[in-house]
Amino acid sequence: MSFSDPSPLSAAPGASVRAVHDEFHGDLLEVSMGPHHPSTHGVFRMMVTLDGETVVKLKPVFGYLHRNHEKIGENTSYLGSMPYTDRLDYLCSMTNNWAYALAVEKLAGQAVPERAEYLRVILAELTRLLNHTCLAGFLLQDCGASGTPLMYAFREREKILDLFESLSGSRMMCNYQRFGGCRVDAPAGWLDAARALTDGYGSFLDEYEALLTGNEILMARTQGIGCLSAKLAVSAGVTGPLLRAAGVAYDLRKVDGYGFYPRFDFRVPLGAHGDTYDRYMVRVLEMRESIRILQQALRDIPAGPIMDPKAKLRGFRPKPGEVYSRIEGPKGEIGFHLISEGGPNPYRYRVRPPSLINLTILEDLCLGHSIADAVVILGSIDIVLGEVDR
Amino acid sequence: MLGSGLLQGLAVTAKNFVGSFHDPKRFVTTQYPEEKTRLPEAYRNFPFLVSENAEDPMGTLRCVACQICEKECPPQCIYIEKSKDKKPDASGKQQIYPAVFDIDTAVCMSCQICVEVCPFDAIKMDQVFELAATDRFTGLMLDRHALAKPNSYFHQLHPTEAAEVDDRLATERKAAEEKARAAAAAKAAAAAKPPAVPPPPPAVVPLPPPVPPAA
Amino acid sequence: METPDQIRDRLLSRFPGAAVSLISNPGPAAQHSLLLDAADARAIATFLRDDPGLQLDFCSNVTGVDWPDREIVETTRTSTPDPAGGPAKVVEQKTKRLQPGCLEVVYHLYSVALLHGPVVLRLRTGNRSDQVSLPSLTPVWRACEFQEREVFDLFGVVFEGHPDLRRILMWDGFKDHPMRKDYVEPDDYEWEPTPHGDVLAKAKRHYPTPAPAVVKEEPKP
Amino acid sequence: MSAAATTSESFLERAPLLLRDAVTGFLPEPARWLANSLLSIVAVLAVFGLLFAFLTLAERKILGRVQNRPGPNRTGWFGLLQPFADGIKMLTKEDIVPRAADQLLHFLAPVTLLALSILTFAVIPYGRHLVPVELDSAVLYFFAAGAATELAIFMAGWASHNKYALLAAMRALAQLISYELPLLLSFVPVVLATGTLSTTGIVAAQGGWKWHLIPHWIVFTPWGAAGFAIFMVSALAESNRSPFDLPEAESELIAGHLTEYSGFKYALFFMAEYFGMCALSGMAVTLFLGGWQAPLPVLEFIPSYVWFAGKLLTLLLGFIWIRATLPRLRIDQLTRLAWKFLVPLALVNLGTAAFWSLTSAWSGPLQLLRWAVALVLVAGPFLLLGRGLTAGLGPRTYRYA
Repeated sequence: MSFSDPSPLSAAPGASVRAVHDEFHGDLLEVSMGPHHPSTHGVFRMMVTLDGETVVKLKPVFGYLHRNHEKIGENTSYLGSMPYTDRLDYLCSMTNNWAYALAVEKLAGQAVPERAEYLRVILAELTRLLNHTCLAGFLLQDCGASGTPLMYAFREREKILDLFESLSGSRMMCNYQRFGGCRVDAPAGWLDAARALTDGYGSFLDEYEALLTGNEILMARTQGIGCLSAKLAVSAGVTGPLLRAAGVAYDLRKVDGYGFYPRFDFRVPLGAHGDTYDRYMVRVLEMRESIRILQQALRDIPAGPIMDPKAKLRGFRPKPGEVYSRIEGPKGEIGFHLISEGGPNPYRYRVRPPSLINLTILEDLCLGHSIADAVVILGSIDIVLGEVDR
Repeated sequence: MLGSGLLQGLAVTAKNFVGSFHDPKRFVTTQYPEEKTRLPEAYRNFPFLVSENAEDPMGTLRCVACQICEKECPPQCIYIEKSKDKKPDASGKQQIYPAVFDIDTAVCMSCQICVEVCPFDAIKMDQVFELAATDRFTGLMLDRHALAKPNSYFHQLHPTEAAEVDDRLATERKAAEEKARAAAAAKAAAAAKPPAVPPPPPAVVPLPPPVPPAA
Repeated sequence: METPDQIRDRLLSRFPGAAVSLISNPGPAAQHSLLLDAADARAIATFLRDDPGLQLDFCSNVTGVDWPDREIVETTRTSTPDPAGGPAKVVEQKTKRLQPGCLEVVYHLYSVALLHGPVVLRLRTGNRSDQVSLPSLTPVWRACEFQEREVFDLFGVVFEGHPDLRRILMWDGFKDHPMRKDYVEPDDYEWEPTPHGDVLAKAKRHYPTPAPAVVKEEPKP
Repeated sequence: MSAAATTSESFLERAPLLLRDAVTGFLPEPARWLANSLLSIVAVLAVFGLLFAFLTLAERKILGRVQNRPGPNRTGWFGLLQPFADGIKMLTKEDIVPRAADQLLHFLAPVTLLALSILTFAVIPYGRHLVPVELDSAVLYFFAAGAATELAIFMAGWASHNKYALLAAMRALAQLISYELPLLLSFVPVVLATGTLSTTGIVAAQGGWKWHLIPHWIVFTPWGAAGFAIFMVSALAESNRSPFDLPEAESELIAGHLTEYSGFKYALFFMAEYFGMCALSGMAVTLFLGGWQAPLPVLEFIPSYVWFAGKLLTLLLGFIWIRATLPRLRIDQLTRLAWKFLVPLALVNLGTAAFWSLTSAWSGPLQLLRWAVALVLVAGPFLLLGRGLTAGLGPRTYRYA
């Protein structure tokens, strides 16, 4: 006897419609969840076919926030796309900035000063803290908590956003990284504020975990729900905490070693079941590792310039070439594919959106579970519609 | 045991309930219209045009209508028309000035790229965020009169950056003046004419109160 | 990891009839790519995924690139030596050549098992109008499912063998493919009257006269 | 209200009766009965109406404080006028009825729900002399009226002609029927022990103190404590409160059976939910917490209705606290909790209560044995069933790459 019965239906794609259809099993109910549903994280829509409350078919529908980001990128200068990357995954503008800056730097063969690399690592890890904290809050909101975990998460997120604001001038649309460095240096006292935040974050996590991690209702709602196998995860291009929750050790910070990550000592937590609880816990553990990286980076950050002196702000025209560059964003692998023909605008500007590609497996995860679980599974995938729809 | 996790959670919420009455670390709310948080110096919202003199903002705009910001602006919210004539700028040099300089703040996304690309330090970011208009087509379109703010205002908003900019501009101007003087002296020596009178330095204006740009 | 050259050679020996060519990347990133022909693409992709030396099990990124028809002006210089011993006479001859356009689909592959990559695959359609179908690689990598749909939606490449090829970002009734270079925006949007001349002119066309109740979508000419 | 107020009691204790007599005393006898009844109704509605208003405010305030924010504080002093502002807002909002809805049922559902939940207030003894209707089978009446509210919720879900509302209606039926059973089973031992179905009788049976210290409340017996816990969990479910707020599960079903309701009908649903919560808490106080009895003899000078109100508010705050903390269960887990955990527990509890009343004569070392056996009978099934319920769940350890 347990809270979570094994799913009665096979989760193979294609086996999505119930075979039995007789007088004992009534009609299927087709529900269009979204785009204005409280827990579809924006304007996401799921066409769900229900047998009772069990999901037998689920088709994600999106594009309600589509603005053709890539076309805009092709019609704007390299620099002009930078503020637009803030608006992809609007919770994680710093990592989006970094991914784009890194791609352009690879395209143009630019170097980045040491202090800027450290700042980038610090900002990326702060972003990871911010994103994972928010995710835990949203996930619990999807589980039906009355806002309490979300409010605690937002209370802490606010502190990180204040840091971003005093550094970049904006809380969410940071537009901070530049090709060859960062825009401005950290103001006086900023690093100390970041240290204070980092040191206090662990105790917040402890309290947060006391509220949630041992909670029987949360465990009943998430353990054994939406199991993702490692094989499917890799094949479906799932990245980030989802992939690691499925037990695959693939963290680009370790694999590609971009930035200065090889200089820091941190571990990559792995899940064993690939279920919603693992996805939640892997993120919590990742936050603890992020705190370690932050402590090291804030300890070691050197003084020096933050911008490559050779970097050009105006009239930036990389030589013809092509690059695909990726970093480990909080939601997964965020990549930029750029083709330059020597002009001021990229010929092709492509964003690899982790949120969108992680949604590939949504139906596989939800089949056979109830509609309440579908909402929680969607929450655990962690999407931001600004990135899914672009 | 069943329920221990739930009790633990209840203890956490009880702690927060009590904590919100005495612990400012937990109770972080700012009662907005009455209290305001201090904006960090780096905070940016919408651009404004720097003028040297508060008395005559249109006459002392640093902007020379080079249109770089118009070209670089990602959402294309800036519209500039160059003047037909030239006016002396703050250092007395004859310059083209913007006959029209409009920023559509409904379109502007506060990215600061115009500020970064401006070679004349003529456009900077404002910190006024309480902008509301009943008509988005007119109320949010700011023309150069609404956009012009004196340099002293810039000093108020971003003291560090403004001091740097002033230093840089002063050295640039000095260099330019010396060059002009040398050229003039050379010319005078050549033509045996009296040298031109150097232009007066910009007047120091008292700090005016910040004015919201929205009309 | 093997270099793209080695991979190409191995592919050519494994698939003797296939046309695999190396496209070099002149940029500093030097991510060279392999151009496959459509007929063997899926077999080669499966091989790349399953080959123990490569194990490219993770298809990170799928994207399209539109290459419209281009007129390429080639200048050939012929210098004829002056028999009189003076400076050589240089004759510049300009030839115009029409490079036919195509739609290109680029796959960036990595290996999660062996932690290497990227291997870049490219597929090209015959032209941009009627021969726009390519084999879908979704059966090889599930990751291509949404991304190929996106390429279909935005570029108009038809993927054969894709399980669920529908528009993904644009709505179902939409006609054109917005990411193509020659895409013309239909004039049916709510324009913000920004001060820019052309936009303002457009805005004035739409405001203050109310927009017509039924907005007709203008197909691309 | 019972008329037998003796003059030996304090003035405050008699104050409500004196007030009533002052209003209706001049009327002839038959009319006086009618007037007294009407007065009781008015008093109950006024008190609980106000309680509802301020309970919504208190809930928002407490939720706010738990979440480290101030809660509503703009309308009036500390936001005290917020409920009235909300009421005006609800009244002035447009009442939207979907075209496809069953107009009559759509209208009737909130009315029925509210009427039925008000009916339950009739038999709760609010004080020594304050029980609106003396019924011999008051407890049965209470649960009958309470159970009928399910009909109204189903009515709302069905009549809305909305898929979410329909799902919510089905959930509500499953949930409420499942939880009727543990709810009823949990108070049967009380009836067994007190030998009466009358609420005043049950409260009277809990009077007195042991060693002038421990009140004879039922909650202070092992089976009473277990019964109280079962009753409160079932009451949470019966009143659709978090973590059992499945019918209106906001994150899944938008607003469940309330999806198609707006304006004052929506407010009526809310009112009914809070009335249900108050009534069930009031019944819990009556059955387990000694009703209006003071906890200590020295505190008896405080009027009985104040004690009742205090206990009621404590329970209501508990409801709010739980809501602020816990996430929601899934419908199958919810019904499983009822059928496989609470119902067996309540049945065992019935046996424990029987054992307890059979051994009431035991004293000395036998008294200790009696406590030990009863505690084992309560804790054993709880641990066993609880282990079964959480089988396969638990904290995990994680490895690192």
